[in-house]
Amino acid sequence: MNTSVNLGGIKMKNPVTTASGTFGFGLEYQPYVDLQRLGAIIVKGTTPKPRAGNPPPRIVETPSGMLNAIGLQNPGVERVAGEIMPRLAELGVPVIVNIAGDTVEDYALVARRLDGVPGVAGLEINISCPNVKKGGIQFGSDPRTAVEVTRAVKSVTGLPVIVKLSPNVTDLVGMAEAVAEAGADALSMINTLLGVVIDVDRRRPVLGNITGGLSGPAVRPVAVRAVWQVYRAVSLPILGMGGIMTARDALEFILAGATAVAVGTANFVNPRATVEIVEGIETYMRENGFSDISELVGLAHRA
Amino acid sequence: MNTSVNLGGIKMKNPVTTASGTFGFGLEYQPYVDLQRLGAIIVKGTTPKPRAGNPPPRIVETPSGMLNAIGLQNPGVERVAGEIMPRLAELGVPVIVNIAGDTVEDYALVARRLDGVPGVAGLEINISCPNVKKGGIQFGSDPRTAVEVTRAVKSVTGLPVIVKLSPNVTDLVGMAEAVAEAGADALSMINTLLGVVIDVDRRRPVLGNITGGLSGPAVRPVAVRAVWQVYRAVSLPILGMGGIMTARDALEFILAGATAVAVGTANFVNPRATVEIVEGIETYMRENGFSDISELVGLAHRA
Amino acid sequence: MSQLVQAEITGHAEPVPGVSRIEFYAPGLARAAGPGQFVHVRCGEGSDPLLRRPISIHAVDRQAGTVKIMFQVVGKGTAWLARQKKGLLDVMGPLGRGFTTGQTRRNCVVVGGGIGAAPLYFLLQELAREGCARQVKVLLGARNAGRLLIKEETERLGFAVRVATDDGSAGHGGPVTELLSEELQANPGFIYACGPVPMLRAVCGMLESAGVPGEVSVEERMACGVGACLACACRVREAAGGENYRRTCVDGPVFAAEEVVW
Amino acid sequence: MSQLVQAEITGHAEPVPGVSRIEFYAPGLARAAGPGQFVHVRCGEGSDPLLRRPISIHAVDRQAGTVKIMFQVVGKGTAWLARQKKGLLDVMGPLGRGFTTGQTRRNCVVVGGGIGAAPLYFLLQELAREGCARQVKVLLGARNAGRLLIKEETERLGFAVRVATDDGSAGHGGPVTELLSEELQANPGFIYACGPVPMLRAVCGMLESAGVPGEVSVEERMACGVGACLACACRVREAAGGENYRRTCVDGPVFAAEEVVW
Ligand SMILES: Cc1cc2nc3c(=O)[nH]c(=O)nc-3n(C[C@H](O)[C@H](O)[C@H](O)COP(=O)(O)OP(=O)(O)OC[C@H]3O[C@@H](n4cnc5c(N)ncnc54)[C@H](O)[C@@H]3O)c2cc1C
Ligand SMILES: Cc1cc2nc3c(=O)[nH]c(=O)nc-3n(C[C@H](O)[C@H](O)[C@H](O)COP(=O)(O)OP(=O)(O)OC[C@H]3O[C@@H](n4cnc5c(N)ncnc54)[C@H](O)[C@@H]3O)c2cc1C
Ligand SMILES: Cc1cc2nc3c(=O)[nH]c(=O)nc-3n(C[C@H](O)[C@H](O)[C@H](O)COP(=O)(O)O)c2cc1C
Ligand SMILES: Cc1cc2nc3c(=O)[nH]c(=O)nc-3n(C[C@H](O)[C@H](O)[C@H](O)COP(=O)(O)O)c2cc1C
Ligand code: FES
Ligand code: FES
Repeated sequence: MNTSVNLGGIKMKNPVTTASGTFGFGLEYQPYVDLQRLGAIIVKGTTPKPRAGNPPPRIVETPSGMLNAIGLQNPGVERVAGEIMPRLAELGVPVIVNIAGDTVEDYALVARRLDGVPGVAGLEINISCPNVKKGGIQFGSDPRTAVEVTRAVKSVTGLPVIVKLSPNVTDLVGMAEAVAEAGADALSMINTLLGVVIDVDRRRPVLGNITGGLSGPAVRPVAVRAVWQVYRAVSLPILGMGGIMTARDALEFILAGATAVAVGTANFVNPRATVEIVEGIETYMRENGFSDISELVGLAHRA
Repeated sequence: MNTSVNLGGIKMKNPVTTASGTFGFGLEYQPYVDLQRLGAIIVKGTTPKPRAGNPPPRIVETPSGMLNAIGLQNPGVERVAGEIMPRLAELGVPVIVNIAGDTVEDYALVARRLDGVPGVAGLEINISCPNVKKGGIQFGSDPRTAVEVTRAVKSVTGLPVIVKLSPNVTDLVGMAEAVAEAGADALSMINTLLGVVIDVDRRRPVLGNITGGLSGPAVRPVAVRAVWQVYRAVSLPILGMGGIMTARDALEFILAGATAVAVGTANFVNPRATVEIVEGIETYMRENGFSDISELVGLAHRA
Repeated sequence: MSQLVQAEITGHAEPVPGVSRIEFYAPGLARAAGPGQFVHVRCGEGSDPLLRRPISIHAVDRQAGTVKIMFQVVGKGTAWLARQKKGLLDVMGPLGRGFTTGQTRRNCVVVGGGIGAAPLYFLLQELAREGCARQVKVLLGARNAGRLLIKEETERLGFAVRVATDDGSAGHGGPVTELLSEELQANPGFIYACGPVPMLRAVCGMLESAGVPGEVSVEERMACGVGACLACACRVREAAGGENYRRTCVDGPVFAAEEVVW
Repeated sequence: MSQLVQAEITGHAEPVPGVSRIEFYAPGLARAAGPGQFVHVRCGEGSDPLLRRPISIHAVDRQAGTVKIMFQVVGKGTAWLARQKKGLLDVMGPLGRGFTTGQTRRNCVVVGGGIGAAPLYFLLQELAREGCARQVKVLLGARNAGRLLIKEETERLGFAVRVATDDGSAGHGGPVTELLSEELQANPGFIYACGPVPMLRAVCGMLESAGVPGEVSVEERMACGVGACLACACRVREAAGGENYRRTCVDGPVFAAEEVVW
């Protein structure tokens, strides 16, 4: 049985990775999961300089989901490249670094610094973080800047580049086509949906940042729809995510057209979710007579 | 204690109404609710001609939500105006008719036919139904056509016109500003989010229509965010909806800036939801020392 | 008229593994209910699962004021329901159009497949009350002998029961439709059927060929259960010609066999 | 090291209305746990509620292999938890940095307000084990006499307990911080505190004025509980100067009193 996939040049032994920002730098989850069972690890969004992040409260639970407004707290690319990657590289699992910034130059700077760092197998460009005022959101909703960022990153790195799309747009397919044209090697979707929760007793928004990003099972139908639509229009491999809790959820994305899947919020609920999903996909393939995972990718369009 | 509100010219004795498509023509819920307790009743989307709707399955449950793809099944404006409105008018509750169509002319035609029909207190223009192939979605995501529809309807009716916005857009505020400029008397938000669910056993989308609209508590944070943002930018009254199950949920919308709220999916779970929300808002006002509901509208921006 | 009640659970059983039977106290509902109607049950307190689940009324005891439902655990809603052994159940009902009984339908065959037997027992209670147990043939199908439902109770009501199992472990070895085939030879006046879609499709086909009228209870995903949301569309042939969608929750769940477009 | 276990519930009590105490069997967890650490508990099977709930370890019995938690029902997660009287509990732990005990901290005062008493009982178990019950003063605050927690158990461990209630129905009438004020006159060596934010803020202010070191257990909304998501930011003063966010789940929940920026 073959479960290995090629995500735009990143070779994964199975299609399961972790969603950026939900799995730290991986090592936090070592007491619960054998990290070597993962297809890849995507680490927290990294910016040129360290960032302190947003004032708390940073999260609030919502029906079958949660809002987060972490605000891209991270130690900066220097420490990621110099201190964290050497430890992660030892695992022998492909590491994909999620990169973010306030300007096109920021993205290019982080990408350049990570080029050639041992263990880094690819970059995921977060043009869609809804929690950073100056940055993300504009890049993520305007195809022109998305194209600019993609080009800038591609021009300074030899690594495979995945562009992560925001669902908070009118024309997701148009955005996908634009960044594909600009040279992206793969697309990942979805980032979080913009949301607000009001505390009815205090009569104020709960989050320090007011708005936050909605993730978890609540958004899964929206995420599967994104994969479904983009798969029909764009030939790049897709990394699907958004509310995946179980192997069956992951299979929804794969059948809709995702080559690989990322597990995010589920890690908080079940720290073993990633590995259980790897195993569940294998069981499904065995029970349903599939010998290669590639047979399943996009099958719901054809079956 | 005053709970009455004025929604762009529609006088409601309290801020609670029903979301279009979830309460039929109202009479279906008579065994469970005293319809006269409602601030208004918004009925099913109405088109020029009768429509058969989409093939089943038309709904699928999702985590804390549901997808629907009813496909605007309705008896057509003639029967609504001629047979249904006379029965509804007897209730003495303001009825708002939700109108839809495939072309700008369709909207104008339905609006004109309903002008002067006894009992009709206002129109809600559905420019955002995600389940009708030719219609809705384009109007709802392109400000120019949204403006055109709004103008066309306004020019043929003396009734207050509420324009219902889609959350499936990049720039909701821009859309709100555009239709406000075009003469809308109020804005309602949100319609459903576009989603897909795949049946992993059959390896096919569950819905006959493939895509459907996500509603229910899952979308509430997205809906509250929409109200929050539009309230800051546009001075029109807002009818808020999306996942309201309880009075506390309704108050989130009011505190975020909604003048009135609509209850949709909650009716399916608790057919008495609307009336319980009316009562719960009154209790909240009493316990927290508010004597007029207008003090609460948008309070989370100021408190 | 349909009611929304918080009904106390008064009994709980697991007649076969994976199938639960719950009895609850709801005298108004018991009085109003007819065979083939259903209740719409809230399954859980939070918002996952969210929607109510439609479950047919399995039996009523109007004297005691109790109602029984019998259901198979297939997903999270029914799994939750099966765990409720006491306390209150949030129930709406009776809902829908049930089976029509009466003088002209006494010489009939009642066919149930699997959990489809659930609503038929209430029908048989009524038929027994109308005093025609002797004229009615009851055919019950199941995967195997261990999964047969309502056989003993039905016999206790005075009906003759014929059984079919897929594996032949009880009665006829094969689908229950093969028994119906035989019974159709005897020119019955009416057929009542409930069961999985392939079985109902086959039954409707057989009735059409044989020219025998009947009623079938169909299932469709529901939201409101009261005719308001148009979720539960069932495609039917209109008497006036042409096809149309009808609402399973108020125009069904029981339809005339010749109406349903499979 | 932290573990993920399906732990069998072995006991359940409601010491005061609206507060539950659950005991579960998790020998590895009991062995590894230190006072002030917490467990991260799944509350429900579906996705609503979704996230785990952090609850401090209230007591451990390493011999018996059992762990106790004690919590107030405030929302849907704790409401679900309070209903679990048997079966398995999905628990991660022990998590976080707890209280530091040892030689230099024996002449100490332990201050708890309301449900904040929960983790302090485990601390007191440890202090008793270290043999310094006689040197420690325990101050417990509550709304009224009927809502006092851990008083008897603490006395049974050999500690002297002073009580404050808001309504004066037991002990001192007024906030527990007034008792702390008095105790600070006696120049204690160290203060441990847990309770609502206003109390902790006041305690930290008093310690600063008095120049007495101490540790407080703080609460912040958590997602992962293991340091991965950065949700649980607590603003602290860095020793090197300046302020920064630290993760309550791994750098806390117990912080030095002088660190926390309120
Ligand atoms: C009128 C009517 C009467 C019924 N009577 C019975 C009965 O007496 N005994 C019994 O065991 N079952 C009966 N069913 C089927 C029963 O409603 C489903 O098995 C149940 O809803 C499954 O819920 P779940 O959460 O366990 O499964 P899930 O698959 O998790 O449910 C997901 C969603 O799909 C819907 N759904 C799933 N299966 C069905 C189905 N077969 N029909 C309609 N909706 C479905 C659920 O209601 C829910 O909204 C009846 C259905 C209808 C429409
Ligand atoms: C390290 C730590 C230890 C704790 N120990 C205890 C204890 O021993 N006993 C006890 O009664 N309570 C304790 N709490 C508080 C407890 O976690 C909350 O009361 C509980 O999460 C509320 O969940 P709910 O679903 O009932 O409430 P809801 O208000 O419905 O919860 C909604 C969300 O907010 C979070 N939340 C709500 N209140 C708090 C809070 N005070 N702190 C952190 N998150 C919160 C929930 O975890 C959940 O994600 C502790 C909190 C932390 C951080
Ligand atoms: C706490 C948290 C932090 C996140 N941080 C990032 C981030 O730094 N960069 C990024 O691209 N996405 C970030 N995301 C988005 C996730 O990677 C993912 O796209 C989203 O959560 C949907 O997946 P899920 O529903 O499985 O969580 C974050 C999500 C959460 C919940
Ligand atoms: C079954 C169903 C049918 C709907 N039909 C319509 C419709 O005809 N016209 C319309 O504008 N919105 C329609 N909607 C959208 C609702 O009016 C509402 O905007 C949405 O469901 C969000 O609110 P809720 O989460 O409270 O249901 C429909 C929603 C549902 C669930
Ligand atoms: S379920 Fe709503 S119309 Fe039938
Ligand atoms: S809860 Fe995730 S870092 Fe603390």
